[in-house]
Amino acid sequence: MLRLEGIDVHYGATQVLWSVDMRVAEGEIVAIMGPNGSGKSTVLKAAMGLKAPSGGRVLLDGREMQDASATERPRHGMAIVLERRRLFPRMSVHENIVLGAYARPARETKGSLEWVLGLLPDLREHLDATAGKLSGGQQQMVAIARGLMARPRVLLMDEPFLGLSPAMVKTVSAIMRTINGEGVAILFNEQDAKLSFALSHRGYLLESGRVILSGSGQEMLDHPEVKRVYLGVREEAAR
Amino acid sequence: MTEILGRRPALSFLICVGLFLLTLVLPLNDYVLHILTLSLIFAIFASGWNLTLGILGLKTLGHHAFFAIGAYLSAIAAFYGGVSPWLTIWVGAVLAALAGLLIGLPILRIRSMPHVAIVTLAFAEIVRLIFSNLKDITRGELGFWGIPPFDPVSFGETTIRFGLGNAWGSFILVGLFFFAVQGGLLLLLRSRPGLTFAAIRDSEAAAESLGINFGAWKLAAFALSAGIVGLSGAIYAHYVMILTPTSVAGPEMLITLLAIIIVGGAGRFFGPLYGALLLTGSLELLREFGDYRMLLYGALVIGFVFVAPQGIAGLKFDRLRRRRGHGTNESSSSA
Amino acid sequence: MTAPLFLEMAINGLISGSIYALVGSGIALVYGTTRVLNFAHGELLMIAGYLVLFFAVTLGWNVLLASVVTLALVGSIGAAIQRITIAPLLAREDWAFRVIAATIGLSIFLQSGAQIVWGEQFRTLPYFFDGVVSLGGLRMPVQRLSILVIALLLMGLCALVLYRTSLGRIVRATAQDAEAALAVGIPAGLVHTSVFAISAVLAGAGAILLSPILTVNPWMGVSFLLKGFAVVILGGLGSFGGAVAAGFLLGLIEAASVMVLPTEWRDVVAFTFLIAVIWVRPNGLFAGREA
Amino acid sequence: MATYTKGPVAARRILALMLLAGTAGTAQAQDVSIGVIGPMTGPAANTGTAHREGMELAVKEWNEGAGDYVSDEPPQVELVVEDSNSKPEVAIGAAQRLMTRSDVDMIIGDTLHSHVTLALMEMAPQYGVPILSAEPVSSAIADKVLSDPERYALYYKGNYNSDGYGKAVHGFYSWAFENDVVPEGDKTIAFVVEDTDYGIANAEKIGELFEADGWTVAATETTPTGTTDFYPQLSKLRGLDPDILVSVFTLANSGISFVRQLDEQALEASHMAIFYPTRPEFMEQAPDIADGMFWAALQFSPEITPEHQAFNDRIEAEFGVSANYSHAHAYCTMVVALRAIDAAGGTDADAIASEIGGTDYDCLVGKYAFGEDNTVQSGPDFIPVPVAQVQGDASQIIWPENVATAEPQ
Repeated sequence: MLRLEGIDVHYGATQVLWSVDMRVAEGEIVAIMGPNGSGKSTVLKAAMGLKAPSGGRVLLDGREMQDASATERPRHGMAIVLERRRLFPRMSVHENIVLGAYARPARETKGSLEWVLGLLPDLREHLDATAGKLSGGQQQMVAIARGLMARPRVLLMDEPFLGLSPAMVKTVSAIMRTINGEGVAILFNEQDAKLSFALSHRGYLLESGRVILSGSGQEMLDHPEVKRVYLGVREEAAR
Repeated sequence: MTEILGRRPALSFLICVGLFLLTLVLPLNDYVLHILTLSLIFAIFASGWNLTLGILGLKTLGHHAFFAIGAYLSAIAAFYGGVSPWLTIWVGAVLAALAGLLIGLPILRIRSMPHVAIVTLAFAEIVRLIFSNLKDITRGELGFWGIPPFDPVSFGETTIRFGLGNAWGSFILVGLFFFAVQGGLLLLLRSRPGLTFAAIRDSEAAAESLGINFGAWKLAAFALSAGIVGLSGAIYAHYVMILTPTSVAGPEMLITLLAIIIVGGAGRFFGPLYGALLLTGSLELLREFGDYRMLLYGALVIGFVFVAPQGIAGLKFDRLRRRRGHGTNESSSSA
Repeated sequence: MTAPLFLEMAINGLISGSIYALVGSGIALVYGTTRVLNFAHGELLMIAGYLVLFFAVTLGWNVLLASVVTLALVGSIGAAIQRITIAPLLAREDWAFRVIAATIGLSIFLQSGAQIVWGEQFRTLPYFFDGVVSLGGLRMPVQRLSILVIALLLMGLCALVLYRTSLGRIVRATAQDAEAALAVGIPAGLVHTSVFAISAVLAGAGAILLSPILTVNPWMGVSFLLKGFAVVILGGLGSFGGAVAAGFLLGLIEAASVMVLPTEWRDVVAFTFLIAVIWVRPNGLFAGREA
Repeated sequence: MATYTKGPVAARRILALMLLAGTAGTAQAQDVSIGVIGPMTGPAANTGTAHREGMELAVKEWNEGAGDYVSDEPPQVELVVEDSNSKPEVAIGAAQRLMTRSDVDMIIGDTLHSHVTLALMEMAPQYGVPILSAEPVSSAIADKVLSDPERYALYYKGNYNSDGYGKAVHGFYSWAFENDVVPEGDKTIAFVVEDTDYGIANAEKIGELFEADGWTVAATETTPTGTTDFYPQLSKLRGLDPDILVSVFTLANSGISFVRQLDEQALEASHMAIFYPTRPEFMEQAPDIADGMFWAALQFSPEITPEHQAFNDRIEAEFGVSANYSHAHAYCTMVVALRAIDAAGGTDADAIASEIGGTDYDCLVGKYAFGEDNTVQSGPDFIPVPVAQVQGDASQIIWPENVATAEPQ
């Protein structure tokens, strides 16, 4: 349902994405994997409209999104969880979450909040806490909750595991599966190949702003190139 | 650096000198010379301010304080100390530079643009009020009169006199000061320190990684800029021969100079000259409009900010670059 | 100094402080959300002063009605200034300085425009409230006390809007993280414009409260702008509460200065205090408590 | 090349324009041309406009045969008005323009400001043109003339020195103490004055005269021009409890606010207001709060002087505004200049200057005669500086006794 076709992005005179094609089908979890600076985050920002592409199209259910600004896209069923959570630090958790429903009609807010707290029950006890004072993992949950409040059909997640403890990574992965179980498609990015492709139905490998490989999660993990460069390097580094 | 100086700055400089010499043989009346002299004094002021504002990228709004310090302290030294203005103007300039160090220290530590703008503005207000309140010395708003003009200079038979009413001598003298300051700045900007300034403006992080000591450089540049502005104030004092705190350190001085820099081109080496000539000159022509003068002034500043943010000095330059297909990546960060 | 005189001095300080707080908190609100320093903020005071004069004196309306209409108009003028002169610059490079230059130009433009339209007649509004409160040795007209009370009420109301309404929520969200606000669908343009309107209303309220005791003239905004800026820096850039607190503090310092020194040193004391604070605490007196 | 020649080309164009402007001469249809420099724009433009109107009326009457001529063949006069914007350097530019473009024979200026006049008077020896200033009062100007009489031989000051008020205030209070109009108390005096040479010079002069009588100056508070909130100052003064309080402002609004706040604060001092009650707006807004207040100097009062009423009618017919003191003073200054030029029988600067010096002429506000310091003299025989009191809704002169229109209340 979400399609990126031939996306080019420039920062000033420098081109960072070169004709990127991607798609996310109904109910899918899709990973974008790639090294630092390969343009993963830019893909998500371009999809959300936070960064205007210099070429190509973003389609949601076949409808062109170019004319819809970032603030309108949540109305069409898209939401994003930004890198490093980006909560409103001096507001309460409750305020943060409710702001996620800004693009939706006010009468839905209550129902959405119940739905989100049902998915993330741990947040209930922190609703009055100041968002900036929570731990990184708790903040990530708030950020996800905020994204879900827009009742998205596709949720974009920018580096959802960045800076989390291994235990927290597990928790967040589990949450992502739960959300997906509710029918929300997810497009996320992550540097760790194993983590990326184990969690996702399908994945893309991005290098220097170009998609160089795509396939199902398992296919990607088994691909010799991924094994040699990404898994191999990681294993050596781990040793 | 080309972006600041334009290409072949030395040639531009020589053309300006040539034009100046040309005006000397024209039959100009005292009034036109008075206007040109004021323009050149403001052009020196603007060049000094431009050093921090445009070239160093520090958005200060209080340089009229240094103008007032240079003007008043040189005038006080000459009036009470009986010292020749040829010497006291340097006292004024050095003291203005010291004041620059004083106010430069806290604002360079902070760097955030609103802080720099507001703190320097407040500093200028303090300076204005102090000169206004020390009535025993400055006579306050009544005006500090009796400031001696520059001592006359004799070449054999001919004696050149300066100060108001001696339009020719004053114009030549201010012209010489202007070209000395511009020439000095030109040499400085093309030398190592000049390149450092540009580096600071273009990328603080990059310059830092090259091991350039920021604080000291910025402070030095700031003091130099304050000193040049102080010098222009001192020259002004011995030309006009009367000072009031409002006329040298009031808000209108800030606005006049800001307009000169914006219209001329902030950060462009020749910007101040163009701006000073155009604004001082055209506003004299617009005198007939009386009340509408300041209205046009405001509109002019807004217009230039929108239409030609690089000022007159940047006009052709940009167009040419665009034609060659280069992207624009000038100007610095904004905090 | 006798106790009533001391108290009177404190009240005088709080009264001028309340106006600094009104002006400063508006500037802080705009800076906090949009990172814009509006040098034409003082002219909003001036325009409000002339509008209220026009409605209340020229047309002879009831003061309350005149004030409400004035505030509505000034709010719209503030919004229009943001839309027309500031918003188009935000997308450009080096915008922060360009906004300063453009708003300085606008400020001159409005001042001389006002001078052409209304002349340089210095005018004053009649008192809204009669009577003098006399307590022991202390004498204070009701009109002046009302400035303090109404200013406090207005700032309280503004805080209520900021912290208890959905408009306030999106304003604070934009102030705390503009991109995240955009990502949840909060339209930044709307927020910026409404913040300008609110700050214009605060400045306008200051002008209305002052107009019976200060002259309305084309240049009246200049000194308040400088004081407003000082208050914003003292309070910690962009902090609404900090600006309010710093406004009252500055008013008290000035009143104390007049008691001890001749009047002409008052502003020297105020601005020297500002620079001294910047030397010691670059982030202001109440740093870390933004909108 | 094209990248940098733009600027010099632009500069050359401006230069050409300026040359054009500089040489475009004005056709001289008149015999004599007088330049006027005053604050036509800026905060003092109201007063500058009054000056212009007063002078235009004088010139109009002169050219239309209604003037008070000296010779049988008075010259036709052209008036050129330039703006000083209340700034010395602007006024100097204006003077140079008047000399080089309009080729004027005489300059009247500055019409209002002492600090502008201090700069402008330098133009007299520089260009050999007679200069007569109108309303400025600062004694510093006269001191400057006395310091080098030869250099400033062409300069005359068309108003009395700032000690004129000082002498009047001091003289009035000496009389008032003797006649028990005002109690002397413990001899302390305080000032609230605007931060101009006008306010400060007056405070200094009055302070000096009282100190010589054994008084103490308790405080001198100077406030920026246009100030209308005097609470901090008044609170302080209430603590100091002076016997006499002198206030000097040029703007009526400052005065109205001051008087009103004084009333609210209920200070016990005897209040003497200087200059601002002259403004018509003051009496319109202040009567009930100002009742009983003393003030100096009631020099223009259409209500009680028929001659002033007649002048007021002429101004009203010509410009549609009521006349104030500035109209009258400017009118008289211009008449003094016109008569001097007429008497000189030509445009020779020295002749005009010596005729100004020899002026002995009764005009609306008193008799114009210049002293050794080239300054108009004040006092009962020249321009009187009377003290008035607000009584009911009008002001009455109460001192000196020979011109008093009412008893003090």
